[in-house]
Amino acid sequence: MLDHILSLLIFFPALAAVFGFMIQKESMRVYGVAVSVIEFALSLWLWYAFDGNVSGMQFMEHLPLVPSFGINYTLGVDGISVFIIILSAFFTLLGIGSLTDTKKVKYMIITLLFLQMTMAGVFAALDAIVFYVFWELSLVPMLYIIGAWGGPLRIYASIKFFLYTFAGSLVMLVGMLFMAYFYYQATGVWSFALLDWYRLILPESFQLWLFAAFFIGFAIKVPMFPFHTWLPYAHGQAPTIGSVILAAILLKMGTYAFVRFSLPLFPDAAAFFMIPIAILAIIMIIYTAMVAYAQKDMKQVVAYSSISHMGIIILGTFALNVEGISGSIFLMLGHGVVAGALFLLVGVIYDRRHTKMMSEFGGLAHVMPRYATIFGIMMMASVGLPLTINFVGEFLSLLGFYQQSHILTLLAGTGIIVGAIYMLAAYKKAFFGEVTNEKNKNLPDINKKELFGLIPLVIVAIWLGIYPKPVLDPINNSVKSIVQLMHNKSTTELAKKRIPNLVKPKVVVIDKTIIEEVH
Amino acid sequence: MFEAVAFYLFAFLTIAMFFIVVTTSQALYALTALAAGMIFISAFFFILGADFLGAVQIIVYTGAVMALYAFGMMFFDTTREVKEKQGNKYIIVGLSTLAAILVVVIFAAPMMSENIVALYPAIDGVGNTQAVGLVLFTKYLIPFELAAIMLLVAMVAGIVLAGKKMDLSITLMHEAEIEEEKNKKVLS
Amino acid sequence: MEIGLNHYLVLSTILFAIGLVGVMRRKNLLLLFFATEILLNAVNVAFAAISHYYGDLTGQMFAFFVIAIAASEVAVGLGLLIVWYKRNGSIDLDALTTMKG
Amino acid sequence: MEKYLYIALFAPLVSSLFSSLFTATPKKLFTGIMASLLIFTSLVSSTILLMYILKGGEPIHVTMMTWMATGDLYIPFGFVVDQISVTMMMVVTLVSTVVHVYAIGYMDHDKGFNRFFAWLSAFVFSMMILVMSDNYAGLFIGWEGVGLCSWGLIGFWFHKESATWAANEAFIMNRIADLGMLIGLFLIYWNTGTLQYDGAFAAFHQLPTDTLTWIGVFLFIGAMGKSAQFPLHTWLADAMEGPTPVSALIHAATMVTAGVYLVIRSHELYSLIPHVGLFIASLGTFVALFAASMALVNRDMKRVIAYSTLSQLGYMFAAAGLGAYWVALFHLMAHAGFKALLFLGAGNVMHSMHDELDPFKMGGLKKVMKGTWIMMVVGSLALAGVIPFAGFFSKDTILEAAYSGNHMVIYGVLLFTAGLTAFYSFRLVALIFHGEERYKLFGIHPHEAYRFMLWAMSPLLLVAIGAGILQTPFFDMVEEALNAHEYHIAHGTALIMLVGTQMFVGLAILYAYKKYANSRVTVPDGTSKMENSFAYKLLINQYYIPYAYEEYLVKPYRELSEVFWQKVDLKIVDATVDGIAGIIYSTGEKTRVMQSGNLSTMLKWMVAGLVGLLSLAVIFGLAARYSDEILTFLSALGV
Amino acid sequence: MLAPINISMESLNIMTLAPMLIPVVGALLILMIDVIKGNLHKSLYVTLSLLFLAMDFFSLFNASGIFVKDGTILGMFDVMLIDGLALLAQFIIVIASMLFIPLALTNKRFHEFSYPEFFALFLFMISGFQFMVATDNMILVFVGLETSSLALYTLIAMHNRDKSFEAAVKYFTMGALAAGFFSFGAMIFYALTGSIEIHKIAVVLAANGYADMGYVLVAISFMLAAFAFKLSLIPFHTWAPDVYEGSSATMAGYMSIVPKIAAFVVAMRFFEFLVHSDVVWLKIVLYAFVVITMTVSNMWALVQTDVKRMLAYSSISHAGFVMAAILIGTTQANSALFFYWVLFAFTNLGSFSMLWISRQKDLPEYQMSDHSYDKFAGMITTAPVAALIMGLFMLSLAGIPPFALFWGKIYLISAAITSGYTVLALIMALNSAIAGYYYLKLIVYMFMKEPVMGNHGQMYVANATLALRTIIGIAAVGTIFAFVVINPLLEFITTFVYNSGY
Repeated sequence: MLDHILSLLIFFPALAAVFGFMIQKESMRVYGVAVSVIEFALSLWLWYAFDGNVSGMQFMEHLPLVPSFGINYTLGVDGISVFIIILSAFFTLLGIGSLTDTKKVKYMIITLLFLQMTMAGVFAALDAIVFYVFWELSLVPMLYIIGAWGGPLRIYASIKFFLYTFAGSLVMLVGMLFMAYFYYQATGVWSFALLDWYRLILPESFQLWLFAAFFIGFAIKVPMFPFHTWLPYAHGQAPTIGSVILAAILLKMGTYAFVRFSLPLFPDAAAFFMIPIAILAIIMIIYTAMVAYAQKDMKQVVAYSSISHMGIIILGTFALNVEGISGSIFLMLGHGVVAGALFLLVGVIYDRRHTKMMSEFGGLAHVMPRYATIFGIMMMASVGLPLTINFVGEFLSLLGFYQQSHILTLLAGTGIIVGAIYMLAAYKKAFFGEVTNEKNKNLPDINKKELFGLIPLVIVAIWLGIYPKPVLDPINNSVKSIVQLMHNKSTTELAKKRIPNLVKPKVVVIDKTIIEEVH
Repeated sequence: MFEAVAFYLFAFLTIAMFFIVVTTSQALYALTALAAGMIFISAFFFILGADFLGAVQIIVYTGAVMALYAFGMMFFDTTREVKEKQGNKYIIVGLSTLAAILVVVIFAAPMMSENIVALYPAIDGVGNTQAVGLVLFTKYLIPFELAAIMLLVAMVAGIVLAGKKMDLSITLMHEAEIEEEKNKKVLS
Repeated sequence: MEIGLNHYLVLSTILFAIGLVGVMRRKNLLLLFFATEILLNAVNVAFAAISHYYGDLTGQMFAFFVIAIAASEVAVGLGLLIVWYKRNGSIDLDALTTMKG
Repeated sequence: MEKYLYIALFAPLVSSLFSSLFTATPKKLFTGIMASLLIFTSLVSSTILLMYILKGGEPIHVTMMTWMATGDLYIPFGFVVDQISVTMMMVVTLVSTVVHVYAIGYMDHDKGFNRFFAWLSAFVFSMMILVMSDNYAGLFIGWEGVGLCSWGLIGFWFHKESATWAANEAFIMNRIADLGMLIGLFLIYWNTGTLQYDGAFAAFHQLPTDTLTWIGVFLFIGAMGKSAQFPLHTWLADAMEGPTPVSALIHAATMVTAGVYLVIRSHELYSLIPHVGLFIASLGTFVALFAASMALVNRDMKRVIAYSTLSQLGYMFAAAGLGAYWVALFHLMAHAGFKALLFLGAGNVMHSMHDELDPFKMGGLKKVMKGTWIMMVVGSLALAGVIPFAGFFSKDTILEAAYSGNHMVIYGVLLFTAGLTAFYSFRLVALIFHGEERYKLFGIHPHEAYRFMLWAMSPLLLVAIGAGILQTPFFDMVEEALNAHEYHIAHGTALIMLVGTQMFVGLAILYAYKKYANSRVTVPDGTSKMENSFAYKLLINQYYIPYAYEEYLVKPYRELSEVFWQKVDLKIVDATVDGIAGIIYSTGEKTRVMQSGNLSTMLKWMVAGLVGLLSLAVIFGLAARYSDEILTFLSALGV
Repeated sequence: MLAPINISMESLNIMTLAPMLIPVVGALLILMIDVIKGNLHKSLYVTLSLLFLAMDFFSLFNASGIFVKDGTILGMFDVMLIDGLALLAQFIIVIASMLFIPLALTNKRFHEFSYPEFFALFLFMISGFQFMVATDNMILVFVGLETSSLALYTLIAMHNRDKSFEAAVKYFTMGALAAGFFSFGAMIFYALTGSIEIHKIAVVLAANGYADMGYVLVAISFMLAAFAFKLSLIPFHTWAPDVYEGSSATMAGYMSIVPKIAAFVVAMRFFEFLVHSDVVWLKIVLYAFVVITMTVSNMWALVQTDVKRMLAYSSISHAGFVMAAILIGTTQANSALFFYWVLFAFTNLGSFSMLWISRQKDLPEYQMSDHSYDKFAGMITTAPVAALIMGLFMLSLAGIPPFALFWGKIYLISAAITSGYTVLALIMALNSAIAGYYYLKLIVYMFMKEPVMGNHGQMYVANATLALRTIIGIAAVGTIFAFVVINPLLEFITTFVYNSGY
C-alpha cells in the first residue's frame, strides 16, 4: 500500500467527494470530517514512512498515460513537497472541521475534498503534464468556493482569480511543451517527466525564454507584483475557508513550482534573472506591506500581508543557495500555517458581526480575550518573531539572499519593520481601546469548534518555531541535491558564481611513487 | 473569323442579358433575360464543340429550371415591380469591379502552363455525345450516381418543404395540441 | 483574330462578376437565386472552353455536374422560399433579420 | 552546575506558563506568589552559579538542542554561563524578583493581575535567553522576545489609546534596530560561517577591518534600538505608559541595557575596531547630555526617571565605546539597582496619588510616605553619584576611563551631565516629598504603600547603597573575560577630580532643593516666563523630535500607503489588468455589429473576403512575377 | 469508332463504395417504409438509422483493416480514394452521427423528428459527406458537398419555426455563393493543370515549378473562400451563429462537428501540398485566418447573451484553432486535427445536447431566447447533476485538464511549437484564456447565482429520455476519462495520417 500512498492521498478524497453526493445533508459534516481525518492520517503515515535522509524522490509511482507523447502518471515526493502535502491535508481537515454553518454545506465539503485532491496532486506530480492537470484543476473548486459562498463582489473576484491564473498558466503550458520539444530534439523521445528534464542542459538563450514563460505562470499564482491584484479581491470576497486554503496552500503552488521547475531546469536563467526578480520581490515586500497598512478591512490586511510574505519566499528561493531555498520552503509552510490561522481568525469575527471593517471593532480584547490572545500569537508569528514558525523561514530566506546581495537584503529586511507596522496597527484598531460599538459589547468569545481549528495551528506555529529540525532536515537534504544539480548544470560564469558548489573540491594528494613511475 | 465574331456577339449578348438580370426591377424581365442568357451560353458550348453540354444546358436550364422559377414567381407574386432597398451601392459596385479587374488582370496574362496532358481526350471521329457518355459512365460513374442521389435529396427536400407537412409546426405546438391535431386527421 | 482560352476566361470572369453584383445587390431572394445561377453558368463557360482548348473532356464533365447541382439547388431553394413565404408572406431579404449580434 | 543553569533559565518560563493558564480568570493571588517564588528560584540558581564562577569555575557551556540547521548554517539552543552572563543573570533575576513581589501589591486592584504576571515572567525568560545564549541567534531570540513582552507590558492597559500607541511605537522602533542587528548577524555568518560567539570571535581576527566595521556598525544599530539611543530614543519615554513595575524592570534595569550587554558581549569585535568604539562613546556621551537636558524640565515623574535612564545608558555606551567594558557592565549593574529602586518608589507615589504623575501637584509627601521617601532619596543619591553610594563608584570610573583615554570632550560632557543628573533627580525628590502639600488642592488622600512592597524593595536599597564595595570582586571576576584593566590616574589629579565632582554634584543638589523644596512652588499654568522661553519649550517638547517623526515619517508613510493603495494598486496595476479585459470585451461589443443578421450584408462580407484574398493574391503574384525588377528597383533606390 | 472498353471488376474495388452505400440503402429503405406504412413512431426510424450507421461503422472498420494492410486504396476508376484521412474523417462522421441520432428521441415532440424524411435525408447527408472525404476528385467532392449541404439545409428548415427558416435560407444562399467560389476555383486549377484531381494538380504544378504563380494564387483564393465558408472562418463565418441559433440545439451541435471535419479533410488534401511548396502567401493568409478567427470570434462569444449563440461562436473559434493544423501541416499537426476533433465532438455534442434536453416550447417572460444565460441561473440547486455535467462540458471546452479537449489542445499547440510557430502557439494558448471567460460565465450562472423566480429544476431535463441521458452520459464519460484513451487514439490517428502521406 505504501507503494501507492501518493495515489491514495490524491484520489481518496476525490472518490470520497463523489460518494459524498449520496450522503444526506445533515450527516455531511461528519462525513467530511471523517474523510479528512483519514486523509490527514494518510499524510501523517506518509511522513512517518518518509526517509528524511534521502535527498531524492520517494514513493515514486509510474504509470504510462500517453507513452507516445511522453506523458506519464509519475508521482513522487521529496523533502520539498512532502510537508506541503501534509499541510494541505491538515488544512482540509481544519477547514472542514471548523466549517461554520453555511448554505449548501454539502457542496462545500465536496468541493473542499476535490480541492484536496488537486492540491495533493500538484505537489506530488513529477510529470509536467500531470502537474499542469492538477494545477489547473485546482482553480475550479476554488472558483466555486469564491463564487458561490463569497461576498457581494464574489463573481467578479472569482472570475478574475480564475482567468488571471488561467491565462498565466497557459503561457506556462506553452513553455512546458517547448521544454518537451527540446527534450525530444535532444533525445528523440518525447518526455514530460521532470526527472528527465532535469538532465537536460539547455543553452542560455533558450533558458531565458523558457524561464520567462514559466515565470509568468508561476508569478501570477504566487502572486508576484504586479500580477497580484487578483488576490485581494479573491481573499476579500472568499468565504473564510476559501481564503484559508487559498492562502495556506494554493499560493504555495507558485513558489513550490519555482523550486521544482524554474531553478533546476534553468539555472543559468535563474541566476540571470535573480536581481530583477529580487527587486520585484522587494517591491512585493515593501509596497504591499504599505498597501496593507492602508486597508480598512481586516481581511484585506491579511491578504496583502500574504503577498508581502510571498515576496520573502521568492527572495529566499532566488537566493540560489541552500540556506535561502530551504528557508523559503520552510516559510511556505510557515506562512501557510500563519496566514491560514489569521484568515480563520478573521472568519471568527466575521461570523459574529458579518463585517470585517476594522472601524467597526475596537476593544475586542475586553470581550473576547481568548480570541485576542490567539490572534495576538498568530500576529506575532506573522510578524516573524523568533521561536515562531515564520521566523525560521524568514531568517533563512534573508540570510540566504544576503550572500547574493547585501543592499537588496537590507531593503527586503525592511519587511520586518513594515510588516510589524501594519499588523500592529490592525491589531490595535480591532482589539485595543475601549469597546465603542454597542454591537460588540456582548460578542461571545471563541467557541469550541473554532478552537478546534485554531489550537492545532497555534501548536504547530510554535512547535516548528522552536524545533524545526524534523521538517528542516529533509528539506535541507533535498534542497542540497537541487542546488548541486543547478550548479552542475549551469553553464554561464554568472550562474557558476551565484550558485554555490556544495561538493567541496577534494585536495588530490599525489603519491610520490606515481610521479616517479611517470618519470 | 467566324469564331471571333460569334464569340464577341454572344459574349456581348450574355453579358447584356445577365446585366439585365441583376439590375432590372421587373422580376419578369429578369427571368426572361436569365433564360435568354442561358440560351446564349449554350451557344458558346456549341461553338466550343460541347454539343451535349449545350443540349443539356438548354433542356435543363432553359427548360426545367426556368420553368421552376416561373412557377415560383407566380407563387410569390413577384411579377410586379420589385422594390429593393439598396444599401451602400459603392460597396457592391466597388467590390465586384475590383474582383473582376483583379481576375481579369491575371487572366489577361498568358498562362505558361506546360505538362498539361489531356486525360480524357476528345477522340477524333467520335461524336461529342458519345465521348461524353464514355467518360461519364466509366470515370465519372460514381459522381453520376451521387448526382442522382443529390437530385433525389433535392426532390425529397422540395416535397417536404413545399408540401403540406410543414404547414403545422409540431415544434411550436404543445403536446396537447399535437394530439388534438392527430385526432382531427384520423377523423377526417 | 484568334479567340484564345484567355478570351473565354475573361468572359467567364466578367459574367462571374456580374453574378457577384447580383448576389450583393438583390434583396428579393428569388432574384438573388438568379444571380447564383449566373455564377455557375459563368464557370461552365470557362470549363467548356478549357475543355475545348485542352482537348480534354473533364471540363465538360465538370460543367455537366455543375448544371445538375444548379438544378438541385433550385429545387431546394425554391422549397425553402415557399415555406418561408407561406409563413411570412414575403421573400424580402431584409425581413430575415431576427437573429443577429 | 548545568542543572542550575536550566533552573535559572526555565523557572521564569514555568512561571509565565503557569500564570497564563489563569489569564482569562479573575485575579488569583497565588499566581503572583507562585510567579514570585519561581523567579526567586531562578535568582537562587543564578546566585549559585555566580558563586561557582566567583570561585573561579570554568564557564558553563551547554547545548540543549539544534534549532536551525541547513546548508552550512548550524544554530543550536546553546547557553553559556560565564562572567558576563552571570552578572547579567544576577541583575535580571534580582530586579525581577523584587519587581514580582512588588507587583503583587502594586497590581492589587487590577483586573489583569494574572495576565500581568504571565507577561512579566515571560519577559524574564526572554531576558534570560538573551543573556545566556551562546550565539547571536539565541541572543536575537531573546532580543525579540523582550521586545514582544515589552510590547505586551507597555500596552498592558490596552484600553488606553496612549498605552497601545506607545506599545506599538516601542515595538516598531525596536524592529528598525532589529533589522540592523539581523544584517549584522548575516554579515557574521557569511564571513565567519558561524553565529556561535566563540567561533565568530576567533574568526574575527582574520577578517578585514572593513567587514568588521560593518559588522560592528550593524550590531550597534541593533543595540541602539533596544537601548533607546538617539535617534531611536523616543519610544522609551512613551513606554512609561506601562505599569510602573514594568518600567522598573524593563525600561530601567534590564531590557534597555541589553544593547549595552550586546556591545560588551561583542567586545572582542569592538576592540578590533576602535573607531567604531569611539563613535559609540561619542553617541553615548551625546545621549547622556541630551537625555539629561530633557529630564530637567519634564513634568512627568516617570518620564524624568526614564530620561535619566536614557542618560545613564549613554554613560554605559560611553564606557563600552571607550573599551572600558567592565566599567560599563558595572555601571549597568549598579544602575539596575538604583534605577529600579527609583521607579518602584515612584510607583509607590503614583499609587498613593491615584496615578497622578505631575510632581508639581504633589509636595510634602515625606510626612505620609516615610519609607518611600528614604528609598527615593537613596536612589537619587546613588543616581547622582554621591559618595559612597553605588552610582559614585560606577560613574566615577567611567569618568576616569574617559579621562585616562584622553577623551577630554567626553569627559567634560559626562562630568557636566553628572551635575545635571544630580539636579533633576533632586528636583524630583524635592517636588514630591518636600514643600507645600499641593496635592490637597486636588483632593487626594495619599497613603503609604503596603509594607511588604517596601520590604521587597529593600534588596535594591542595599544595592544602591552598597554596590560600591562590590567593585573590586567584580573587577577580579571579569578581568579575564573582559580583558579589563584599572584606570590609573595620578593620585593628586584623582583626588582633585573626586572632590571637584562631588562638589559639583552637591551644588546641583542644593540648587535643586533651594529651587523646588519651598512653599513658593506652584503648579505651573503655562504663564510663567520660564515656561515661555525657547529653551524650555525645546526641552519640554523633547527637541521636537517626536513631532518631527510624526510629521515627517509617520504621516508621509500613512499618506504614501494610502496613495499606493488607492492610486497605484487600484488605479494603475489593477486597472491595467481590468483594462486589458475591458478592451477585449469592448472590442467584441463594438465589432459585433458586423453580425447584423442581414443576409445581404453577410453576402457582402463573403465577397469582400474573396476580394481581399484576391487583392493579396494579385499583389503577391505581381511581386513574385516581377521580383527581379523590384529588386533592381529597390537596389537602385539604395535600399 | 470506339473500341469496346473492358473493365475488370477487381480493378474497380467496389468495396470502397460500401461505407457510402450503406446509408444510401438505409435512406431508401426508410423512404420505402414510409410509403408502405405511414405514421410510424420516430423510434423506429431512429433505430433503423442507428442500425445502418452501425453497419457503416463496421464497413469502415473493415476498410481500415485493409488500409492498415495494403495502404491507400483507389477504386472506381481511381475516383474513390480510401486513405487514412478518409477513414478517420468517416469514423468521426459516423460516430458523431450515431451520437446525434438518438437525440431525436426527445420527450417533447419536435417537427423534424416526426417525419421519416428527416432520417432519410440525414442518411443521404452522411453518405454525401462520406463521398466528399473519400476522394480527391473535385467533381466528386463538389457533388458530395452539395448532396450533404442540400440535405442539411432541409434538415435545418424542418425544425419548422421562423428562425429555422431564416437560418436555412441564409445558409442556403451563402452556400450557393460558396459553391460558385468552389467551382470557379476548380476551374482555374483545371485551366492551370488540365486536371481536377488534387494529386495530379500537385504533380503538374510542381513540374511547372509554380510558374503561373498569379493564377495559382487566384485559384487558391477562390478555394480558400469556399472552404472558409464551410469552416466558418472569419469573415466567411457570418452564417454560423445565425444558423446555429435557428436550428435545434442538437442539430447545431451536429453541424459544429460533421460538416466541418469533412471540409477539414478536403482542405487538408487541398492545401497541404501548397503549404509544403513555396507558396508563402498561403501561409501568411492561413496564419491570418487562424489568428483572426480564433481571437475575434472569442471576443464575440464574450458578449453573447444566449448560450447557444455563445457556443456557436465558440465553435467558430475552435474551428479557427484547428485550422492552425492545416497551416502547420506536419504529420503531428494533421494528427492533432483529427485528435482534437474527436475530443471536440464528444464535448461539443455533449454541451449542445445539454441545451437540447432543456429546450422549452414556449419561453417564460424572464427568458429572452431559447437558452439565455438567465435560464441557467442557480441550476446547481434545482438540477445539480445536470449542472455538474454542463459545467464539465464547459470546462472541457475551456481546455481545463484533464478533460477531453485539453489533450487535443496541448497536442496541437505542441505541433505548432515543433514546427517553429512559437508566436502562433502563444496566441493559441492565450485565446483559451479569453475563451475561458465565456465558458465560465455559464458556470457562474449555473453555480453561483440564485435561481430565477418560477424556475424549477424540471425545466432543465424536460426533454430527457433514456436515450438522451445515455448520449449525454457517453459524452460526459468520454470527456472525463479521455485521458484513458488518448494514447491508443493518438497512435491510431497518427498511424493513419502518416500512412496516408500527410
